[in-house]
Amino acid sequence: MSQSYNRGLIEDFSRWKEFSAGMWAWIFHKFTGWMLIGYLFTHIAVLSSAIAAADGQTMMLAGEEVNAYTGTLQGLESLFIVRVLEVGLLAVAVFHILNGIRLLMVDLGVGLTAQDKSFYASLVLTGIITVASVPTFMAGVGL
Amino acid sequence: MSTQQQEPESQESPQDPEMKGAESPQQRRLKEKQEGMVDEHAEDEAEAAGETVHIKVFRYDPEVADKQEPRFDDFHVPFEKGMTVLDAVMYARDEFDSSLTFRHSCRQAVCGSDAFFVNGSQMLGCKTQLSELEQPVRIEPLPHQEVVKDLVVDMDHFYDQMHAVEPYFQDEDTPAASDLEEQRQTPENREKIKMSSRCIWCGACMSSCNIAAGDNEYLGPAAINKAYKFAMDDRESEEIKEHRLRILEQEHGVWRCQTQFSCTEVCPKDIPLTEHIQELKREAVKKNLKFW
Amino acid sequence: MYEHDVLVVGAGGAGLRAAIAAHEAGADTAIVSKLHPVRSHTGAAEGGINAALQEGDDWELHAYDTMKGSDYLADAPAVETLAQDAPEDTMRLEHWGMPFSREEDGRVSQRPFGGLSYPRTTYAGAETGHHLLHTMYEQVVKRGIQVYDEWYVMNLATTDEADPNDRQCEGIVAYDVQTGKVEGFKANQGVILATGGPGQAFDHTTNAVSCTGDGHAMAYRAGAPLEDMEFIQFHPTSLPSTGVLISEGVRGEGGILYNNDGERFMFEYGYANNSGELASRDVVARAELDEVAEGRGVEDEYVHLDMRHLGEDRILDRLENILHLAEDFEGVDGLVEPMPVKPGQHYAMGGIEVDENGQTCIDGLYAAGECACVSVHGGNRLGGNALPELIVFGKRAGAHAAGDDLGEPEIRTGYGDDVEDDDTELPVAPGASGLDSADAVADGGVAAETGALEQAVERERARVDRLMDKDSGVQHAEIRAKLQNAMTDYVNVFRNEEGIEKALEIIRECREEYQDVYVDDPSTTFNTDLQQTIETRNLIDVAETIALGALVRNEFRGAHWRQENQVRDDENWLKHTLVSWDDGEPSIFYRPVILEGEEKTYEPKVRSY
Amino acid sequence: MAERYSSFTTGGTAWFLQRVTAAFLIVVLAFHFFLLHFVNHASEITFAGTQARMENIGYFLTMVLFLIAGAFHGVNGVYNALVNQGLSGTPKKVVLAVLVIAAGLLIVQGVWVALVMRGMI
Repeated sequence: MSQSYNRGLIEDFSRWKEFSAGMWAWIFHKFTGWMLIGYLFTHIAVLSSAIAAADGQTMMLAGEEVNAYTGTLQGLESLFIVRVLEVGLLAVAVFHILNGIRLLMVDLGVGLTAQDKSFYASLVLTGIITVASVPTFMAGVGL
Repeated sequence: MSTQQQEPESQESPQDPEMKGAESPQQRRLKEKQEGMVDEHAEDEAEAAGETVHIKVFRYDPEVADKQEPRFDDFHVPFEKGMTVLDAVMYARDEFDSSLTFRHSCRQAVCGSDAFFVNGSQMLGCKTQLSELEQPVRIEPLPHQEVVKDLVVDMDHFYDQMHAVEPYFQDEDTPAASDLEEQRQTPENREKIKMSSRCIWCGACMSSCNIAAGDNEYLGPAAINKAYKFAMDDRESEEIKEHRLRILEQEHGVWRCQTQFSCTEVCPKDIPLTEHIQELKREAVKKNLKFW
Repeated sequence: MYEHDVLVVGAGGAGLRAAIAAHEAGADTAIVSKLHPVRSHTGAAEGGINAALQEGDDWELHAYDTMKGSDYLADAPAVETLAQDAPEDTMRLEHWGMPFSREEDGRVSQRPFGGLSYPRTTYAGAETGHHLLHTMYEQVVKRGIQVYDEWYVMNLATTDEADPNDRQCEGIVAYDVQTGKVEGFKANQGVILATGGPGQAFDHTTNAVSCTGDGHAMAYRAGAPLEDMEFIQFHPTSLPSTGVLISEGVRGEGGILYNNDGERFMFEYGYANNSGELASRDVVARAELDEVAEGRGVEDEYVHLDMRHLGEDRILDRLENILHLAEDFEGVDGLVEPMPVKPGQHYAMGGIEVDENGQTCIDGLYAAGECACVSVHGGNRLGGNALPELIVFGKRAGAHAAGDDLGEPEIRTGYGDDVEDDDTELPVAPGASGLDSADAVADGGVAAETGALEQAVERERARVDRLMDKDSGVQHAEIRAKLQNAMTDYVNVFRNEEGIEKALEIIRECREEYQDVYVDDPSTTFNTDLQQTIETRNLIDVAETIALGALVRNEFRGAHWRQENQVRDDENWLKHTLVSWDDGEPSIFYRPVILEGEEKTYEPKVRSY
Repeated sequence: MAERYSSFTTGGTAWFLQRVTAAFLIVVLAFHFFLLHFVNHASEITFAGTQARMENIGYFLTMVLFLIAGAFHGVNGVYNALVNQGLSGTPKKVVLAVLVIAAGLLIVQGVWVALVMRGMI
């Protein structure tokens, strides 16, 4: 062949309007997965304050002296933004779990013809669970 | 990419009798039958209906100066009941621009030549009714394949992937005539491979697959489906089935499938591609578990 | 320049089978095709493969049925070869993995078909051709046979001795559609044409857009006669707008044909009082056209095929495919409304004259499949007999070209002492226009004695240059449409002398207009404009031979009906019509039909079912 | 075609493990969330409370397994996402190495923290 025209990968993303349910499910699953693995690293990092705490290190929290672990965690928890992020994390995790269940079903060959419906169901359920959890997550945070 | 618009071409039906030969086959046929009896009847009707379809067709030619930069051309094609996307581009080619290039042959969805990207989805031009599409109808070559010219894409990679799964019975080439006793196959087993055997190699699935777009080595839905047809056929022995699974369970085999279902959705032959790929994944795992 | 032992032109059923056979016989084989093999029109065949497989059936019965179906215009040695070889070749397909439909005991299913005395049609759903094509392509891939796909073969390179029987085919000249380069392909042992049918000579056809009779035209111009070209089968139920085939199965299940007045015309007007809709294809096709001519057609064009009364369950169970076809190609829902149908050109019984080994009168030139005429179909092809022809004669042509000894053929080819000349007065002189055989755009003759291939390549390159350089004139689409209309108007199901002569005149006009043809698309990349322009020239040649055959054969036999003489005339017409190009001045001659088989003679009987 | 065979990997095993860990993670993640946001509110977590939970050997082992499964599932997911995008050749090997090391470090760090919480270090 003399020449040809390669339209490149960009077209893939410029066509998002044409994506179907399965494609969105894949994108959301991947996106939430990236966030969860990112969070896992952060989480372990935060929990590592336990090492300091075991060494007897302390810090000041709300005028009291507490150990490093308790202080770090409770300090973070007292921040409004952290609470909001936690709700976000819940949403991300719940979607990843629900869609993950959907994917496991697909892997087992169950309900393949309803794959789009189950994706929508995952989205709706994620929304409901997230909203329902807000009071618990926001409880006691100083605004 | 540029989407330079061209002036809409004339959509008038040629009135000059000498131009008769250049009308759409359908319109012409209608007209012919009127001849001798009610000569003007058909024309009146066509005019009364007066409907045209607006199509926007992707144009590119590496050699022609004003087509080197890809663009869309607009055509207004007289609409007839039952008209398909392929009919429309054929009309545009025969009437307006003979350089409009696309593959087509059987016009009945078995040769698989004319898979296009129509209004954002892969479909066969010949089996897509214009009446079901929103206008203007945007017709592009299949995404994720290099464009040779206009709607023609390079299919070589697709064929390479199809060939990569060893798509043929592995038995002896030519048993002697006396050994040609037929192999038995249950109707159930035949039914199991029925859908997979309907593939017409149009490439719509591969083009719709996000993973195949990113990972050039991925075998792709069509090739895996082809392998499924053989792997599930009881006429081949267990050893050959294992050999097939070994081809499929490479890193760029079945595992790359992310169950997005886009292949299953666009397949013009309604082959449950995702289901077949998933079944092969389970078969491969089962085979590996045996050795644990 | 490419070089192989055996070159197969066309990659449908016959071409793939020939390539496999030649490869197995040890020849370095290559396939050159204008389409990728899986795009070939064999894939559209629905029915099945006739083969006497079962106990109780016999190849002799198959041969008898075929002779009878052909209206005694088939050559017995060819028919017997077909019937004898079909079972083994069908079983070989089964061993290659073809997914035949199966019985409960796991054996290949066989079903009854029109004109058969035993249910001997093996099938794979309603997609037998699709599976046949793909199974054989798989075997070609397995054997690593070289395929030059999307190479359009423009002409043959043949030496130019005065007598075609002395000529030798050295190779082919092909055009790479993707790049536009013209190259020679040398064939050390033989060229096998397997280019399929010439359906595009007609306006309304079930054939693919690529069925342009390229092989017919190339062999014809090289000197091999075309045989029985007037015998064209018209299928009674094709969709009016596209020509897509609606299987005979609909009528088999009980579908009914109605005219515009809602009358069941097959009975109402006595076209077939016994079998009604299930009368043979030619009878039903003629009845439909009669209705339209009498003013009882729907929209003065077609009739209705109604299957609604069969009930949704039965339709979905057995005719689901038909619902999709009507919906996809005609926008009609067969469950709620009747489907429009009309006769469409379906199959050409005639073709390039070959013997049982697939060889033409030109040394090294073979033909197989629909483009060839062995002849096994004679005046009318039986359903289910096209696919076995592909595999049986495709294999024989391939094996013979590669040097296998298949024995002396009984069928003779080319002009010889066993032929009879025709003296029909023609309305216009057929053949080359602006007779200059060196003229590349006009009518290419054959090349000189030596270096035929090099010369042919030069000539074709000049032809391409000339078509490309010209920048005004007539476009092929216009000529093609005019030709197709003339054929459908005058050489269709109903034929009379006046009409056929009119057609010949229009074909002549097309030839003259073709002198002024030009290609608008200046590109060398995938220039389908150029390819179709060259195809149109082939269509003109083929259409002319069809019209010539139809003009001279003044009788009603098989699919060929003549107003002037509506009976089968065994006295005068138990002979094949042959048209040869003779360097641009076509001549017509006849060769007697061979009715003597191995052990018996097939005496012509009345063809009634 | 032949070169394809040379690249045999344990793609099937990884795929299978991804599913097994997924099933495990669904259960444990739900438990974890429930325990630390609904039973014990995150804002009330103290070092002492954590130590008390970690005293339970079952809980401790579950958490370690949870970490290992999560790390594998996450890192394998990331790797797959990159391969799906066409990552190949040397960059692919580098990415794989980086991911394996990162996951290793994460697990080592996590187990160390868990042991500290349990008071074993």
